Amino acid sequence: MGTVTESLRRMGKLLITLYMGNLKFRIGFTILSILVILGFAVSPFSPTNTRSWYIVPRDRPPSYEYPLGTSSMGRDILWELCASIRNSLTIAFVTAMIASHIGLFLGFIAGIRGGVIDRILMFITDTFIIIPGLPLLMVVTTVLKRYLTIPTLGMLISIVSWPWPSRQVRSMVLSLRERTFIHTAKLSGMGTFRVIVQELMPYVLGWHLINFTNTILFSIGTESGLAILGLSILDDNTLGVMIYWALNWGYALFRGIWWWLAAPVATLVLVFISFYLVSIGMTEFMHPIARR
Amino acid sequence: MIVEGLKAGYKLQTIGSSEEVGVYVDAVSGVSFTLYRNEVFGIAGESGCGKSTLIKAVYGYYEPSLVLRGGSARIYGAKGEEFDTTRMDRGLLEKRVWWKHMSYIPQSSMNVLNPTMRIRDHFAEILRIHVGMKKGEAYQEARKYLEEVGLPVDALSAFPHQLSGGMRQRVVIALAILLEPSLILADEPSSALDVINQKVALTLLREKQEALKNTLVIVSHDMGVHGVLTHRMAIMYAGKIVEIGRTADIFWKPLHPYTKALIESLPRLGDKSKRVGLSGSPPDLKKPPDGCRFHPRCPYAMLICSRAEPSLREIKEGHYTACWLYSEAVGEPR
Amino acid sequence: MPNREKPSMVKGLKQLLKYIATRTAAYLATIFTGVTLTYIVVKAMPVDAVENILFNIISVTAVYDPASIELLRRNLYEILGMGGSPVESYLIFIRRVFTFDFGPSIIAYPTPASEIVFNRLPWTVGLLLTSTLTVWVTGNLLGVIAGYFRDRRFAKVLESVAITLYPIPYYIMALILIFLFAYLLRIFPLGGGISIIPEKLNLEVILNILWHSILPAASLILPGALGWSFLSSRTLTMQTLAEDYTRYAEARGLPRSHILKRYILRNILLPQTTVLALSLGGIFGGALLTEIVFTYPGVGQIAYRAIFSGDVYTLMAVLFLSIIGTATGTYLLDLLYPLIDPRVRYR
Amino acid sequence: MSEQYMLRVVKLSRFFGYGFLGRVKFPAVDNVSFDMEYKPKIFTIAGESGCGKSTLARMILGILEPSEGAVIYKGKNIYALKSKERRWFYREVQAIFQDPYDTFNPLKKVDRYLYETARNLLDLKDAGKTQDIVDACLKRVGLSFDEIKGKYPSEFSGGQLQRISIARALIPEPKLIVADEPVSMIDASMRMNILNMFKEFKEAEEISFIYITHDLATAYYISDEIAIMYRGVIVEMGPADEVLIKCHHPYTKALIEALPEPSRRDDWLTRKVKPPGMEVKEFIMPGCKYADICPYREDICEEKKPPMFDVGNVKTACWLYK
Repeated sequence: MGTVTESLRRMGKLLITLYMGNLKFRIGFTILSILVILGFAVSPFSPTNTRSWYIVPRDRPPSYEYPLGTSSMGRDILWELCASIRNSLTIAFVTAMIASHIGLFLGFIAGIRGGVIDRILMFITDTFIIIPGLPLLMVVTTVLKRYLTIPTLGMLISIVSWPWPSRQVRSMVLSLRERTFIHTAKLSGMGTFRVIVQELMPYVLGWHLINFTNTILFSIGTESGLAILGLSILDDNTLGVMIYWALNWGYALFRGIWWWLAAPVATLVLVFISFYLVSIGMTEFMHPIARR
Repeated sequence: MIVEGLKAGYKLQTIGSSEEVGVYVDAVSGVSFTLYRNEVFGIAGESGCGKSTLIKAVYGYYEPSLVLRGGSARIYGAKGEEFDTTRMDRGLLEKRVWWKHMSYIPQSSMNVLNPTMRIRDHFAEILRIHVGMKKGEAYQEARKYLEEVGLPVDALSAFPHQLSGGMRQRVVIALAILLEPSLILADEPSSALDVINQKVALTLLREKQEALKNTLVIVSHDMGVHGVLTHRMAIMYAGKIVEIGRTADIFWKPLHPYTKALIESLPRLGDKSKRVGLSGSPPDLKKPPDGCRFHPRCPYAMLICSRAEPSLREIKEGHYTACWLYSEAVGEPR
Repeated sequence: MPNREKPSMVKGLKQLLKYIATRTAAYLATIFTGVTLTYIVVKAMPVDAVENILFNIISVTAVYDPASIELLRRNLYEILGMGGSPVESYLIFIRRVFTFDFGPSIIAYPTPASEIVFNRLPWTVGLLLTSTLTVWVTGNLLGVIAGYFRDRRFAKVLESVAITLYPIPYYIMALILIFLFAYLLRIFPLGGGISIIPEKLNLEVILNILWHSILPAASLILPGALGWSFLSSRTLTMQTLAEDYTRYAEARGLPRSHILKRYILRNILLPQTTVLALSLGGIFGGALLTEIVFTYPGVGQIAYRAIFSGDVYTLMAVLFLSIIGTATGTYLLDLLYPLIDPRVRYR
Repeated sequence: MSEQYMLRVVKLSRFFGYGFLGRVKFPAVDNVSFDMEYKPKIFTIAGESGCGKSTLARMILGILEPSEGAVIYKGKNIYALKSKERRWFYREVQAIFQDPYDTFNPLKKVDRYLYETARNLLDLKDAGKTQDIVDACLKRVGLSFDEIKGKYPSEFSGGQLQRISIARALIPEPKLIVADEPVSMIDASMRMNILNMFKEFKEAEEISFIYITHDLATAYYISDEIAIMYRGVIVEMGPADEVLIKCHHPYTKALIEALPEPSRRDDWLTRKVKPPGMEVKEFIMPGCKYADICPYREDICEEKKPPMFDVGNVKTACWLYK
């Protein structure tokens, strides 16, 4: 258990160092924090049910009463947006929890065992990377349309999200495996398990965090993509679903109700950029390119 | 070539911990020496003593973190043209001095060839760019030089990865002598090679120097290499030259305590007598010690050594050392 | 001492053939594995896929006739590899996939699903090819320049732009472009492949098609050329600059333009090709969505309509076409490697 | 004593794959055998880079599994050890590695490895006693526990780290230490101090050493016996004086002649040597792997692998001595 608290403390320290030392991380993390607050701390105070129709007057442009306007479905866009942020982030978090850990596990196995197991695993991983994930998800979600909920959607997206983390962890483990200190640890009488946890993990954890962030990014992108196809949880709020209704039901642009579309699109852009900034901030910290 | 009071060092940049940003590493601290035509000059010293930095500074190849702090390095071309590499800007050096008058053999030179370019094109680009030679003619010239360094003609159309390490090393030597410069700076030209390939490369360098009658500077941490190859040599310690002289004198009559330790710790075949090395480690060049930089490790250290810095003085003809042991000034701090 | 392992013409050819053979084997294996993995994923779904699809179809279309429902059901079992023993159903599944026999589509009954998809394929391929090529060429060039002059102002501006554009998915970019250029500025059409259905191809029609393709292409090109392609090329350039061979080239007094061309661009081409190969799947998926946003008449449109009607036949056709498409793209790039980098040639 | 030898290396080979899917296999270590008696000595394995000496060392340490052959330590095949016996093996056999900066995990404190070694291999539970042992071992290499306590590897110089590495290896009181190029990254002025330690430990504490090196001068200085490797095979083996001074095998001769020795300056500059060619090809040659370069080459050399011939106390794999 000591190692768990130790690695948690290390992660906390890492976050602080990163926040202080890396501008990209600081910008990304700040935007992200605001989004998280909107999604999780503010959205529970919504005065209206963001999933019902025709609760407020329709098609109102942004005003004092409705800061982001209202939609043709009669929803207050501000509160719908907050709920959407929460749901989109939750779906992505589920994906990241599943996919990045599958990736971690498979990457470790491939990297440590090597040989035939490595080759088979890597062939499957590469195949998953080559074949486009969206069409596969289209088939699966079409079949499962009736059963889509926040956790199941998160799980489904992880079907196509694990290969990148797995590849990353494997190459990391492969290069670490040949480092001298691994031999020193073995010669100090440490067992394989302890070598993995105490010698390899500290190195891999940083990358795992980056993989986790990237998977969140990927998952939000995939969810909103599926939503545009009508393959997300259409009776709930997510950022993608907002776009879906605005485009397909409201014809928001043809009818000039631009604020209905602008709010989720702008939020998505912020989400993507902030997660990406966090991710490259961490990468730059972990792996500084030699400055000339 | 004359080097006077050359000072250069590294300004640390933002990598890793931010505490060290802007700290200056005093890698080369006021180094002066003179080189003559038709000689092989060695620069010896241990890792981190500044010998590679010295070579880069003399050559004028400054990476962004490397800064010049003073001094000059004048080189003279075959017809007596004078260039001061510390006063010329990069573009001018590239056009007028580099490779025409002075060439450079970098460290780990087995891996310095472009992996996606054939060997002959490495020759051709230099000849085309520096001399304006036509491609076909340049290939002919390349063939001639490859034969001179003992490589088969096949190697011309090979890519670097198809040659062995020793062969690539010889290609780099051939490139260095291509424009018959009056000065060749070789930075650890053989440290990555096995003894046999090392011997091939070093004798080759020496032969070419004899043929061109120019000046060859060999930087190496291996005293053995200096012992068999160089005419004169300098010993560097912590950014300063502590001794200069004829190689034979340095080996058989060393003056500076550091040189003595280096020579004494050199193991020799057929001699099993006990050899003792130095204790301690070289100083941190971010904050070098006062006085003589060797005094914390010196077995003969005196009071003055920690207070004042000894200057390089001629003790015997052509044999200089920077040590208070050989000074009348001992006991009277300046 | 002479390097007697010198690659003669014959030997080089033999090695090249061997290389092509292994790559081809890997290519076929990838498609086969991809198809098999899909089979496993569909099969592993915890619900009865066929009943769910039937439910979807019936709820959208107006098929009430029990006989045709029964026919649909039987067909679906085969398409999804559900009927019979696992081995048997797998074999039927594979046969169906490799003969492109996905049954009749529902959105345009009774036209075979594969035919519908094939008809729209040129639109998608055309859009993908032009945009990917543009992305790769401009991304590489800009990346090399920005990497080499990394301390200049324009390089830093480019980097900030790239960091902003890179994470944005293609279809979000499409929405932004539509909003700016079609809605706000009203320069480009809001969507569609062409304004009028053409009788035959003439210059006017072609120009019309191009006019309608500008925004869809731009939404693929911008996040690519100024995003992933640019960023990875820039990173690779900075790594190549730190390589011993580049520094040695500088020390030889070779001019900057020469070093950029022969030392940097040449050496980043191979890793950049790998990056491209790994990005193909993502670009393809993005293109499908972009087409929907622009109502561009490509495969994406078909997929959208198929989803709406629960047309799994057509979706399966889209899926396997995209598997084969991206695998082929990767395969072709693999075959290019030896032309780009001599180290691959003799491996 | 039931076994005559402490360590027996029996027909050890290791193949590495080369090319796509590892189809071309070349032997990095090719059928190597030697024995070490119980009497403490320093046995050197010398050769140029890529001759397989490090691969051999790793196989002896049980880190890398051999493709063929066996390593027998005190009568036990070390690749058939159970986990408990493995601890015993590491109590008996320890190692020092080439790169002192990578010997300890840069993210962890160095004292940790000393503690781990004491705790795991000596079954020590008592913290105070563990520290005493660690401190005692550090004292033997001229350091003390207070000097290294709580510090990270980056806070030490290469020479210091290498001494800590030696101290760690000494903790379980091993009978054999495998030192893989222990001084090649250490400055020349401090190199001899470390090698002197090996000599001292051999004499005072009866520890045997396997010293892996490319540097024949230091090998001569400390070793009792030496084996010269070329392209995966031992070409000459015997007492260090005889091998390095008399030089029977043409390859040993070439190595010694190429050694930059200031006292033989003129000789060194005029004598020519022939450099070896492309490595992989020579590894898979059927006959003597040195035949291509050898000045004494005969037809038999290319066709048949030479066995080890006895020449006095020395064994050499060269047809000249049949």
